Amino acid sequence: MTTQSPALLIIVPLISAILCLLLGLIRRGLCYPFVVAVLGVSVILSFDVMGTVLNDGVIRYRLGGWDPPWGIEYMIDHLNAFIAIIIASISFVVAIFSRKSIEHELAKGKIIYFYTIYLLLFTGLMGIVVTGDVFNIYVFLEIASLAGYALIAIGRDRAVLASFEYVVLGTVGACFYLLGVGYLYSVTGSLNIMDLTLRLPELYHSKVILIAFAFFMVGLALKIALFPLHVWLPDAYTYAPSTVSAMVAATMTKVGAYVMMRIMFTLFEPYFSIKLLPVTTILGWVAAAAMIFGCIQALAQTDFKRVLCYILIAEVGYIVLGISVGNRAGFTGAVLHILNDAVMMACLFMIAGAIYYKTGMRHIYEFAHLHKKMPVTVTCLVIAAISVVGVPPTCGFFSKWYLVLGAIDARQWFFAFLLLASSLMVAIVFFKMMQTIFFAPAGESAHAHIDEPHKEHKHSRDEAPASMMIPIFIMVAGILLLGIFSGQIVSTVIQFTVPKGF
Amino acid sequence: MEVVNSIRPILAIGVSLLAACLILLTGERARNLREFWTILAAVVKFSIVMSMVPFILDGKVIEYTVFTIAPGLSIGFKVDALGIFFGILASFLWIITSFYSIGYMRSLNEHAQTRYFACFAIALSATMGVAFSSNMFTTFLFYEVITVCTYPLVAHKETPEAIKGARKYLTYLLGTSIGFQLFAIFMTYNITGTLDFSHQGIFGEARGVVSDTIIIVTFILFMAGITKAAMMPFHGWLPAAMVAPTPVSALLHAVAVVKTGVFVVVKVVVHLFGINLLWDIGLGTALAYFASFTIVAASVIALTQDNLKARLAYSTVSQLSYVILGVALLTPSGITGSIMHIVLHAFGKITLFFTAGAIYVAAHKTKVSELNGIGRQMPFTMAAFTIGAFSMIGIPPFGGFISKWYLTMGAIEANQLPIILVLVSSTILNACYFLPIVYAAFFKEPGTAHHNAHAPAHGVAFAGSHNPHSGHKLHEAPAMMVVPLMLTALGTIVLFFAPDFFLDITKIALENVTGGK
Amino acid sequence: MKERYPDVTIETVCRLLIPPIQLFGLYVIAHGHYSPGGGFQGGCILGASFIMMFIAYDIGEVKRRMREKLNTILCATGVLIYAGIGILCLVLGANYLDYGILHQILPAYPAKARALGTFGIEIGVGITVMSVMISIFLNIGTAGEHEGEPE
Amino acid sequence: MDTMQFIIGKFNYWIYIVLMMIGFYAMIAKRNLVKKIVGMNIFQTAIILFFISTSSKKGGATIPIIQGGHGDAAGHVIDAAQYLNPLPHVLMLTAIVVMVSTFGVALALLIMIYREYRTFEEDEIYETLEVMRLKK
Amino acid sequence: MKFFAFIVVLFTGALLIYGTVDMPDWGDPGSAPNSHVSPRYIEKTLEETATPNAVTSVLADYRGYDTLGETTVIFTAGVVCIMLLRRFR
Amino acid sequence: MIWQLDIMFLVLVVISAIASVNVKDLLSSAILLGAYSFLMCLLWIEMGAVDVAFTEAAVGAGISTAFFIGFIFQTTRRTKD
Repeated sequence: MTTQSPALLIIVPLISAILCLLLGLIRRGLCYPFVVAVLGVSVILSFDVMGTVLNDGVIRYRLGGWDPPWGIEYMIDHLNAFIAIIIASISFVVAIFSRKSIEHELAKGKIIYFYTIYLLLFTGLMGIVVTGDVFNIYVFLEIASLAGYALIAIGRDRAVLASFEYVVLGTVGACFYLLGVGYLYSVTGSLNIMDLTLRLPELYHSKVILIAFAFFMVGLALKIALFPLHVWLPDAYTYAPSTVSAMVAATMTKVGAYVMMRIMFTLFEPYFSIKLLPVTTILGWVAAAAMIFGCIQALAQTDFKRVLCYILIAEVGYIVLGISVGNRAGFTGAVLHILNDAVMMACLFMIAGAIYYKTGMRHIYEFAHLHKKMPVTVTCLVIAAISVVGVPPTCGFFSKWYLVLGAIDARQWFFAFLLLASSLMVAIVFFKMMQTIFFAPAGESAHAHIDEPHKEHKHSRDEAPASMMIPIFIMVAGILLLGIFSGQIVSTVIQFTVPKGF
Repeated sequence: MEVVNSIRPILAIGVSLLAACLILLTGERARNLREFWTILAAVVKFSIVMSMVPFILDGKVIEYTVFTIAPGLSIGFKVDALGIFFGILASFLWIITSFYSIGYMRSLNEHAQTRYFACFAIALSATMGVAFSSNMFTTFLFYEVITVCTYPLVAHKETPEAIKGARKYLTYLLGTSIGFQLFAIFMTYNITGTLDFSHQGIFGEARGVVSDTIIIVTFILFMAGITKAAMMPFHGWLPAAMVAPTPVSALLHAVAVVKTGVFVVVKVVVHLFGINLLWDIGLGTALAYFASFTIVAASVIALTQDNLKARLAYSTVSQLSYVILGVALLTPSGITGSIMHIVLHAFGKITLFFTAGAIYVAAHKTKVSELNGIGRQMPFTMAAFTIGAFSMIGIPPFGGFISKWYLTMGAIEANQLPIILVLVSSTILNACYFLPIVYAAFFKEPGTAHHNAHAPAHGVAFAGSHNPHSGHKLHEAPAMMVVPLMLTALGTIVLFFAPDFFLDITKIALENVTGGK
Repeated sequence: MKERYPDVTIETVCRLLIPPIQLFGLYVIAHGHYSPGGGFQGGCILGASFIMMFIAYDIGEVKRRMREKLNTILCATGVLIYAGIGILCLVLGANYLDYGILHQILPAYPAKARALGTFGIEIGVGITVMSVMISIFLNIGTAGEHEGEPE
Repeated sequence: MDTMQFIIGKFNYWIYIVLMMIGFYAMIAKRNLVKKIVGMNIFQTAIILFFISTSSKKGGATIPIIQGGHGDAAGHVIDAAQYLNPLPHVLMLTAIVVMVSTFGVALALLIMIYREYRTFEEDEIYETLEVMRLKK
Repeated sequence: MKFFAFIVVLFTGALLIYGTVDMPDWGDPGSAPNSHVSPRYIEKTLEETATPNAVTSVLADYRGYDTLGETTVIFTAGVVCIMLLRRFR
Repeated sequence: MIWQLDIMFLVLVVISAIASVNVKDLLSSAILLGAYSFLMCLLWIEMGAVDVAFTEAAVGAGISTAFFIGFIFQTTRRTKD
């Protein structure tokens, strides 16, 4: 079991996706419990892999029994295993959430296909995370992207248009990535990450490598919606179904950021990415711009999910900033922030979904006196918001802590300042929201829709069903516990993920 | 120094958190039970705090680390003399304020009382947290908790004005503490690798490793960040926060919140930087002059205020700077004075706020100019006001005198004659803005009271009629309110005659700081 | 393409061509080891034959030959065959997709077992590609508006 | 001479790059959504062409199917220089599949867009959206 | 807009062309792709997989996992098209 | 490998790509895209990548074009650029 669990990490969801389709053809109701069960197994598997990595060091699993440069291998170190756990756990929790929400937002016949594609999305993300082969990353990136396009397209309003935009830009990103692979291949002849790591240093001054690196970066920046290339994200994640927003927002960008880390610091050595090229400087400024831009845009929005989208853009900025400062603390912060941000974003988007499910409200100005109707949800919202703002003891603080320390270590005072400034702006965003919820004068929200049915019974308590609340609780508990145990997380896992050159 | 491991600090903090939960669960259905929780928690908290006093008086320190996040970065508690001092003060006054707020809230029949009491309890927890924190990080954490959970209290009325004031409050407090204080914490951690308070100051040990410029910058950032102390450029939130119900102003904005601010200043000055270091660099003097400016300027502004609570607020701004001034003098007497001033000002100012609230409840008056002759309607209240005012000014048989005495001594020890001048002029200014009120209340004829229509209509008046026109009949606030304010007024007198208990603790604190010299 | 083409020429030509095309598709799948081709190309050709049927007759004919549900099941079966062979290797004690181990259950030496395993997955790929091509074309070519049970 | 050598050695790549740029331009500049997809196809194909070109070998190399390989003739030594590099071919088979899958999904999305807006012109779609927004 | 796009495209193209400068010449038999990993595929395909077509052996065996991914992509596309387009009652 | 053919195909490929992007009719665009794919396929055969060429012939020139035409029949062939 243990020796094969890296392979099972992919096989289980992949085969389950197929079986889910077949099961659904027999009985539609079976899909949901099946998906939840499978994702539960995946969570266990990912922890198992993590345990192996912690005990025995890096896992190198040779697929098909071929030796690495010829065959494909999984290369799982602490970083992969960590991200894998995040992906699996988030998918699991969001899957629990999906039941009512999907029944609410989707035609009945589509549910089985939805769950199939959900599992395929998970497979794709997991595949990206565990593999140790640059071309294989591309293949699984495409699986995840195709599934993502489809899941976004089944949303409401302009979802299809947004999804199409995502298709175009996502393909450009993937193509750029593929071009990078091609350029790399044309001078090294290898696709395996470890093999490339050995072969690249002598070529560091080659122009081909330079261009390959640039295209990798631009392609991935498109995929993770880094600031100037973020245009597809807000629409896509806003109009997607709530479940999908929660899943995709929490995992897709994180996986992209992971690949970015891999390429910058494993495929190329930190020496190349930091010393030889001004990449980190450029990335740092771009990330800083992303943070500020995301927060400012978030301030201007009224649609709750759109606010979250722009905050997500800012959070991507945080992660990239952590990568780009190029020191231990910064990198730790980036990795920790991947975890925290995944949990926070999943939580917030699920809360948005729960509110939408129960009241049909999407805009913040409609939320007045929501706490009387859904007190528990609002409490969770408050905790998640506090975490996003970065108030201790929630988890959001600790990643920012390391990020700021990293920025200060790198003597980038301005970045440190921007980090704090953007936290403040996020605080204003959520503060506005809270003010509407708790203190809106009675009837202020009436200017939106005066005679909607939910107005009548708005003071009677009416929470979302348990299948939605339990995942939210799990995530809120996660926010608090990850905050408390972030020291342990850093000392047991994250400190080993820091690349050697730091 | 002996270290005792005990979870008592956590209990002291947790009890009111628990109370908050119970209050929320009980809700509006059983009001008596809900308020019983508040009072029970207050009493329990006070007794827990008091149970720690013997250790402190023995020269021991109670420590408890909850968990460690990174080396030098943990959430932990350490009860030393300074902390216990502040803890006793806050938890004792909470008991009194609890009674007072019950009277206040019920007489005015306020809405959302559950939220009010719950937030109050959380705020007290956080205050304890700040008092007992063993490092800058824990301090910061609870500091933010105070800010966030007092926001609903300030915005309690939910009128546009209240929300605007509350927003200003939050903007100032969160903005500066994240923008400056957190930044300073980061720099501190980056420079020294730890945030734990040490009695000699952690920067003192890092001296020589980093340049003085960086230390100065960090210090300034800290000072700018600790806005809760309402130092002059960042004082604006305090008058704005006066839209809150009076008990909130009384306990939080005269004691808990603002005192947390000055308490953090004291801690930063003596435990983070260390007296010796500041003395060497000369930052103390700069801070002292800075505080002096605040003292005078705020007093002058207070003179111009007609709203009673606003006048009290500016008075608070001015008085808080006394504390900072005392610490900034960096002399034993100065520090004693400032620590004593924390408690003495607290008793005095809480009395004054309580009276303001009582006047509002009984007569619905908020302006100074309307108070003519009110002393005849509300003799007990106004007597307490007078005592409080005298204590503020620093007239001998009242507590305020002691701290001013020590402060003056400190200034003399530090050879800072201008500071003495400041103290004197401020005393005169204090008299100028308090005594007219007293005079008007007792000796002026009541004018045309145009607020009688708003007099409380639900028959809670303590004694007397609903007709303020008669002017001579007693028209006090409910006993629930008058008794607490009498108690605190009494407290100021008692403290003048028996300050030994607090002075003992102060002495221990001083020994810790100066290394027993 | 909504109404049926009344053109007898197209119908006849297609009727003549479809069987050889399908046969060729099978040949391409099967002969992938020795000549250009393999599961993917063969699957495409098989799919193309059904598309041709769609063009020559109408959607009803295609659905009569290949019911939609069957198509979906085939679509899943192909991947299942592929992954299943991998699992088989796993069960037999080797790494995932390591067909060499199949010599334990096949009458062949390891290299030959690999070839046979490869052949198995080519079939899987072929099935999937064929049915996916049919399903995409059915849905795009009719904008999803065709009659009948969707499941 | 060196320049000539250089151009002869590299001009193939340049034409691929020109192709890519045509596709890329269509993707980002064309206002018609279908044209974007056409551009996407061209872009991807050009990348595939680029990959294939990395496998090319001058000097008489043939297609990567081992001659005389029929019937278990494992044993005789095979010279790698005689055959083309199969790896890029394999990668590009995968890439083609990805390409056609993306193409199919994109077309499906376009049909959904057409159902809703009855046009593929970006500006007309935005006009419709604006009208819808104002109506609301 | 179109002009801006044109600039972006030209810039990208220029970057790509700049990158080709250090690339091995077209069809160079000694280039890295031709000499590093791939020779083994050609030399050992018969011996190790009994498949003369090296492309097939690499596709389905050496890099079989890629092909599994590829098949999954196709499968995904099929399911996606059904889900997006098929009208359900 | 015959370099004349090589050059010819390359030029034709570029021409058909430009034409397919610029032609003001989607059906023509589809057909030109098919032609482009087929030329590409010839180019690959000429380069020796027979498998890829086979696939491209089946997919790019065959199935893709069929998809595209079916799609255009379902929607519209109108385009402004």
